[in-house]
Amino acid sequence: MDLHTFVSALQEQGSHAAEAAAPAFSPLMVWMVPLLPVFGFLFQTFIGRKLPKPVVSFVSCGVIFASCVLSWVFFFSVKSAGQPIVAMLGPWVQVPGLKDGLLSVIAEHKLVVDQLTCVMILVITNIGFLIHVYSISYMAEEKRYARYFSYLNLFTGFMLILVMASNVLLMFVGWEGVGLCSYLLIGFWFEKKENASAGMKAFVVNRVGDLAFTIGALTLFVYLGRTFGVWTIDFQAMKEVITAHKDAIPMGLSTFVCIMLFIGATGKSAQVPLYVWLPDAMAGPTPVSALIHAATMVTAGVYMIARLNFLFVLSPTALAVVTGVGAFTAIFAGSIGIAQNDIKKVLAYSTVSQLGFMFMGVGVGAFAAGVFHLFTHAFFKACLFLGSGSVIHGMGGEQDITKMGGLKSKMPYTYWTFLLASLALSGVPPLAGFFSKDEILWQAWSTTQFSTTGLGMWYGKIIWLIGATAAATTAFYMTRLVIKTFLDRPKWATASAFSGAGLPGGKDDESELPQDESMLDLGAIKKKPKNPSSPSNRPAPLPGPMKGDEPASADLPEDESMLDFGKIARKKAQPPPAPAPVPAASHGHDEHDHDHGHAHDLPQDESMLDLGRVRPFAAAHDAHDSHDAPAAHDSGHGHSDDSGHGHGGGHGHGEPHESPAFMLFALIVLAAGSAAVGFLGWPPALGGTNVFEHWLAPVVEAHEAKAAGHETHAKAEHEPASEEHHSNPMEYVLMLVSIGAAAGGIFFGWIVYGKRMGVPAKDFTEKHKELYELVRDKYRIDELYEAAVINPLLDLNEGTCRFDNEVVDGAVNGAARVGIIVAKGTGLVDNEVVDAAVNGAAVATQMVARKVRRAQTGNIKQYLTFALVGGLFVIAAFCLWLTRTNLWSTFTETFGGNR
Amino acid sequence: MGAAEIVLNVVFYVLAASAIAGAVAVAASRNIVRSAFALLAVLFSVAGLYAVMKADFIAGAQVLIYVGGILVLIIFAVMLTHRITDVKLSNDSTPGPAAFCACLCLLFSLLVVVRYSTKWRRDSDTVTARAESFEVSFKQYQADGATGLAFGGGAYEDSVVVVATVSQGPDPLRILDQVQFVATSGANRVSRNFPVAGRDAPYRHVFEKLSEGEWRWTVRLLGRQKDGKDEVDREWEFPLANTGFTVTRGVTEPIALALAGPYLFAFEVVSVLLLAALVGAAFLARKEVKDL
Amino acid sequence: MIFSRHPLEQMLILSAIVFCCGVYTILTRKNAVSILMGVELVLNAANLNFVAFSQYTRTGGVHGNVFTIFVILLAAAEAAVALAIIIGIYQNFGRVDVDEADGMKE
Amino acid sequence: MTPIALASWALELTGIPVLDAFLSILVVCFILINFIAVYAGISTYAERKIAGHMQARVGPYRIGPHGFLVWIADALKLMIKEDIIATNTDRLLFKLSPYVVFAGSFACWVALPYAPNWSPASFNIGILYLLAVSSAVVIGILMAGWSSGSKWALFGAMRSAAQIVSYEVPIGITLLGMLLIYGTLDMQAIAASQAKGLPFGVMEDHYGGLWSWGINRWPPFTVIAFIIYYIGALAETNRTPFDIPEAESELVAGYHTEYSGMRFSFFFLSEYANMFVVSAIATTFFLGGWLPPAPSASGTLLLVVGTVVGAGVGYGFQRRGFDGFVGAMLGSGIGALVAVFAAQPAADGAFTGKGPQILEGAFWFFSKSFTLIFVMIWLRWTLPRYRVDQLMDLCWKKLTPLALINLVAIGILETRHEWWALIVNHFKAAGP
Repeated sequence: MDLHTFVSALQEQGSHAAEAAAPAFSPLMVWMVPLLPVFGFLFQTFIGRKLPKPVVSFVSCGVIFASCVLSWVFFFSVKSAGQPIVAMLGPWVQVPGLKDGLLSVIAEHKLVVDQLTCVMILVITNIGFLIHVYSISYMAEEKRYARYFSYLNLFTGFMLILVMASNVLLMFVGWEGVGLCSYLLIGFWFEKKENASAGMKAFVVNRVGDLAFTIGALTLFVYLGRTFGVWTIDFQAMKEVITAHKDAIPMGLSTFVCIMLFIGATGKSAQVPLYVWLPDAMAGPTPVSALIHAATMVTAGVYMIARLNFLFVLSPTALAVVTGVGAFTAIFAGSIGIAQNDIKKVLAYSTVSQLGFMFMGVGVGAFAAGVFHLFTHAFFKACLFLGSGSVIHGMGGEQDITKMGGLKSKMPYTYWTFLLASLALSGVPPLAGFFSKDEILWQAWSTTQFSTTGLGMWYGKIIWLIGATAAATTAFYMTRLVIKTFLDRPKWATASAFSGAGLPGGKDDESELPQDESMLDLGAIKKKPKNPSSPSNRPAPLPGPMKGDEPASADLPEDESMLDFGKIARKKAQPPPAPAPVPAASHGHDEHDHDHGHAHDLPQDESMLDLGRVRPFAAAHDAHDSHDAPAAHDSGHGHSDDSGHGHGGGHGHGEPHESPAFMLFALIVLAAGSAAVGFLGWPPALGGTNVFEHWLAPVVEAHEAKAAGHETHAKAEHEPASEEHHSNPMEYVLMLVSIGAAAGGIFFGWIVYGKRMGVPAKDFTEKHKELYELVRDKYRIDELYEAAVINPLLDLNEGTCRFDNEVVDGAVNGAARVGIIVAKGTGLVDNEVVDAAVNGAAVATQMVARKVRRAQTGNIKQYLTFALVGGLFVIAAFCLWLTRTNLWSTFTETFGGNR
Repeated sequence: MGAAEIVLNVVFYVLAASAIAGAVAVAASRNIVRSAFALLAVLFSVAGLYAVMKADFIAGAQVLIYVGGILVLIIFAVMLTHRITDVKLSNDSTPGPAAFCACLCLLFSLLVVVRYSTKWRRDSDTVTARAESFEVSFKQYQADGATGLAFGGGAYEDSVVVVATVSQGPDPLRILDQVQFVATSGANRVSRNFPVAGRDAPYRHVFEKLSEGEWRWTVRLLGRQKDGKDEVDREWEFPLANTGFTVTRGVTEPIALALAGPYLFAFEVVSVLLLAALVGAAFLARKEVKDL
Repeated sequence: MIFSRHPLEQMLILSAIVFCCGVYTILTRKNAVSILMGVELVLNAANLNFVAFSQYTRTGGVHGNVFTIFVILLAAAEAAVALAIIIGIYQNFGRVDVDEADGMKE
Repeated sequence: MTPIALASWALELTGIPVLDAFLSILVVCFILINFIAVYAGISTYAERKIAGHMQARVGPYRIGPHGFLVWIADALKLMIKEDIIATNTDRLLFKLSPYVVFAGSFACWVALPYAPNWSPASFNIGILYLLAVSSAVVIGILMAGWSSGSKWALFGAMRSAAQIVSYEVPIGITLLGMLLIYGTLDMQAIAASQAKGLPFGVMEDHYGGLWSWGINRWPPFTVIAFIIYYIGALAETNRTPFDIPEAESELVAGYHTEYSGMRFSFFFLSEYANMFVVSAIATTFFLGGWLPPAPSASGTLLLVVGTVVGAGVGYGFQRRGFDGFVGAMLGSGIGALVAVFAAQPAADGAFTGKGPQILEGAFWFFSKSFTLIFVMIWLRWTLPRYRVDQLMDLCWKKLTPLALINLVAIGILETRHEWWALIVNHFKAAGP
């Protein structure tokens, strides 16, 4: 098949795909949604760095806003048409000859925007836009401003590609892309070793998950190709094949593939076996945690399972595994969340547990409920993270809730939005959390999914029980968090604790300094001579007051390019001021001087403390978790590795203050969203029509419903045709129980921390010392992994290395010795027999040569003449032979005969 | 002969003259630099001859490699091997009469061989086709009308001469009115009608300006057939098997296909040889070659 | 018009003449570079023959032309090596006279 | 309908077909030579004016408005000047060499694609003919250098010959790379094939305007090819950084020291003629020959608007460190980007080069070539001169290897379908 037919078959196939779907939009318009953030990224990385901050922020937010507008447009078009939008650019991987000689297009540059994708892209772009706006002011002081926004844009771009991809390969591109961006953003302040290692940890753990994902996807691809002859990884095509041959696919294979894909999802969405990276991911800036580790990336696993629902439906055992892991994660993470003192760690564990809920929802077959919880969770968890960011911003980098308290009066807006979001999270009825969580619990209870498997009917009931307790624990630790941060008596006044220059990359704050630090702390030192030239001190366009001493960046190198290290070296030449006796004063000043948190820049005493924290054998394996440092050391101050930086406020001023307008705007919108969005999923039991479930029906419902329900759905917009569980009494009971769980959790939390000022908590920790230690140190999972996985690997390679030296080398040397002996033997034979024959031949040739040599006259002209004459004779002979003419007869004919 | 042929002939003779003049100058000129630049004239005229023979790629290659490469090398060699001072460079030779006579007789023998051994003017072989009572004998010639064009062979220029005779056996029923020769190559089709001539009178026609490609011949006899009283117009068409010819323009594509096809191995070997020559020449011509 | 023979024949005659000039140069010249020029003439004559036969008798296919291409390539290689040797001789013998460079004599 | 055919159809001078054929060829060549002469004159004037303005002086101002007629004055001066032939020269070769040099560069002019399928003589071995004929210039230079008898002229000739011959290698290889993409030697076909297709071979049947030009076909590699070709072209015409032969300090005036008057003007003429030929080949291969920068009229409008807006914005933000030129570049870039997608021509709207579009095609071809010539002139007054060894080192150690890598890269990219087939067949399962 030559090139031309090959290309024409390709084009004609491409055109078929385009006509099938309603060509409402030109493919490039749809591709603009994911590509605009990527262009934003390119702009930032290449041009943005040299531009002033307002331009950078305008471009990056503008790009996301454009994507947001486009996604709203697509949402309305999909809503009205009911048909998914297909944007096909052209074939991507085409393989000739796979299918009986014909050209089979494995993967295409194709984006599909159906109902599920609409939900996701709306979440990503809207919440993304709000977080971009939020981080404008949050990162205002950041030196590498453009780099941050470029990574954020790139992340949004990849996330959009992930959700809009029409085939597994393109989704995997997005999958890996978001993993990359999360690595980049977690390790954003890479000067501190912990952040860099946290980033690496996140990436490695994700890769483990992705390995499983790839294995699953590839086995599915090869199996479908081999047995049904359909070589494709396009979701729609796979769905048709699988639903068509539902019973032909053996249970073993579908279970294996689903479990592999689920492991991939656990890696990405931080479920029990592979969740360890999410708490450490808090090392990144807070808006990043909000966007990536709360709203979008971590939900990729849930989206994938929702997208591949036709596959998961095949194997109830796999769904059972998914539900089990989800439930266990929910309760497990929830329990850890209770004992955490760092505000972001609490939220991180709460995210893990809520993801557990989503997996539970998806596991029991209620894909719509799982996605709905994802949808609502994105709103209030993002609001919580941004709230915590604004708290940290206000408190000048302080993240330890035991050091906060009484911020209600200081930061009213943040308080009210934080409270609203935490109530939504804990599942208080009118707010969003209640509807989504309750729906999942009800589906778990009433599911008939596992009746066929060995587990029987009660499995669903157990899952519901675990879910309810998890909901209660969620309510409890959220209340604990709210009380300790906002309502408790202000602890920050006494400790004059929080550090000043919370510049990103700033040094470890005073938090691990001994308690009796004098008032003359770093924060007190105010004005540092402004360096007129440095661009970063140009009046920040944002209203946020640029109070406090200009961050050490003033005398930092102008361009924020990677060249900083070089300049640092020169800078070190400048002798640090003489170590003043009183550590506070000069220590304070000098501390400002150093930049990029190089420990060795610090005065002696500070670095001393670092060593203490670094574990003796920390270097080799990947990022150990700093807070699993020996318990004695971090005595109760819950040191977190990004304390001391992580907020852009940079004000060393004593009083925590309300955050600037941009942050509040994002907080308020998200809080309002988390309140209002719940009504989308108003359950039929309470008389509403579950709009969200209907909306996802075409994508998610099992195929037969889809075929039948699709038309009816399009026609009868709201008439509840297929309501099977209309007002089943048990549903009301469960609803009451879940409200009770939420209320109980809040009440219990209020009793322990509000009314009795955390006293019962203290004596509980005294009484069960080691239990508290265990929970606070996250059941020492990291040490478990280290002991169970990393160290054995190290020992293994030592073992193989030793084996190699002794055994293998031994064998080789032995063989060599045998070879030498054999060689000696053959050498003897060779000398006597062979040489004799050769010498004889040489003598013979010499005699002949002596005779012939005389012909060699050395005169080139003679040689040429001889050659020419010889040549002529040869040609003549050849001609005669060729024509076999009789010489004599031609001679007579030419000269005698007629001319 | 059209204007184009005449121009081509004039150009051929001019180039031939310059080639021979150059060759003689190279052989006989006293000043070696003069003979070098005479070689320039020879090379250019040979390139021109290739162009006349419609071998355009070879003409280009010839100029590019010979003039651009080899001649520049020769001139450099000439300049490097003669002390710059004397412009008039001796180019002494051993002008013995023996060499001259040898070459003359060589030339003579070559001319004899050319004149007698090759019969270029082979007549075209004929193809006869029979159908019902008709018999067509068919011949095709090159543009000059004398040299036979082998069936399936290539035409020199883009025009071909056809000579055919149509004879009819004793058959009262069919009367022949017209004879038509049709040449088809893919989409384009060229045809020529002849009124019926005498029994063995030849039909002769020159087809001009044929486009590139493979051409096939078919003969169509138009006539009337009598069945019963009335006469019905009939048409007999029979394609002449394994006849036809090819018209090609330029020689680049055939060479490329040959180089990439049967001659691929040779092509690679030549590239290796060129590399060896390059390295060898550089090594030999380096400055301190004292110990050679 | 003058010979009015088949164009192929005209080409053959022309190449024969150039061939003989080349041979004559080779035989009579003492200067190595002139010999090289003679060789170039001979090669060109041969090429002319190849192309003439290939173009005018189309039944043979394109072997003649391809062979010419190879001859041109090899002529380039040969010229390079020959001139390198000549320069070598010049540096050793001071002159490029062929008769004197008979060091290889027995 | 090449001009020669046109001319022979129109001219029935002598009635004898043979003479008519020759005469028509003669007429076309006569027109072309005059065009070259005028062009060369004007370009000398342009060079002196540009050089002047670049060095903040005015350049020739006296003859004609703004000194526009100075080149006629120069030509007349050269004609009237006494024609000295030194005694020690080899008279025949001395007289012959300017004509050989001029013949070399004039022959190239015949094959350039001035307008859509309109060039004085279109060959189907276009670029091979151009490379071949331009090597005749080397012989002419050697002849001139040798025959003028003086040591300086000889050294100048040998140096410039060595330079031209060695720079033909990188040029040859880069053009070979581009030929892999176009697949044809015919210059007209090459220019025409740059109308469709986007970079990286995406969407071949999309009118891409300037995005489907040669230079954008495989962005990293074709751009490098263009740069290498341009540097090689500078060396080929002995200009600017590589004008050692005319290096006044060392070799007086290189191979044409002994020449004066009309003969010298021939060398001067052929230098400028060569400049145009070389930049014309560059435009045909890399900048889309006679193709307009935007697929259709509205596209060109978008491009222009983009440039103006870009320039305006750049100028507007002057204070913030933006700069008009950068703005214009960005604007035109975005304009071109949008033009490609937004301004797809109707089925018959694309630029086919029939009827009046021939003039438009010629306009685009000449404007691109003159821009490249402007850059050559611009370079002349900015870059210092290369030493001979640096020159050779640049050619053999830097340009040629880079060009080879480029060639291999383009080769692999162009055969990407085969690579895909190779890889996947490896995994090909038995399958039903």
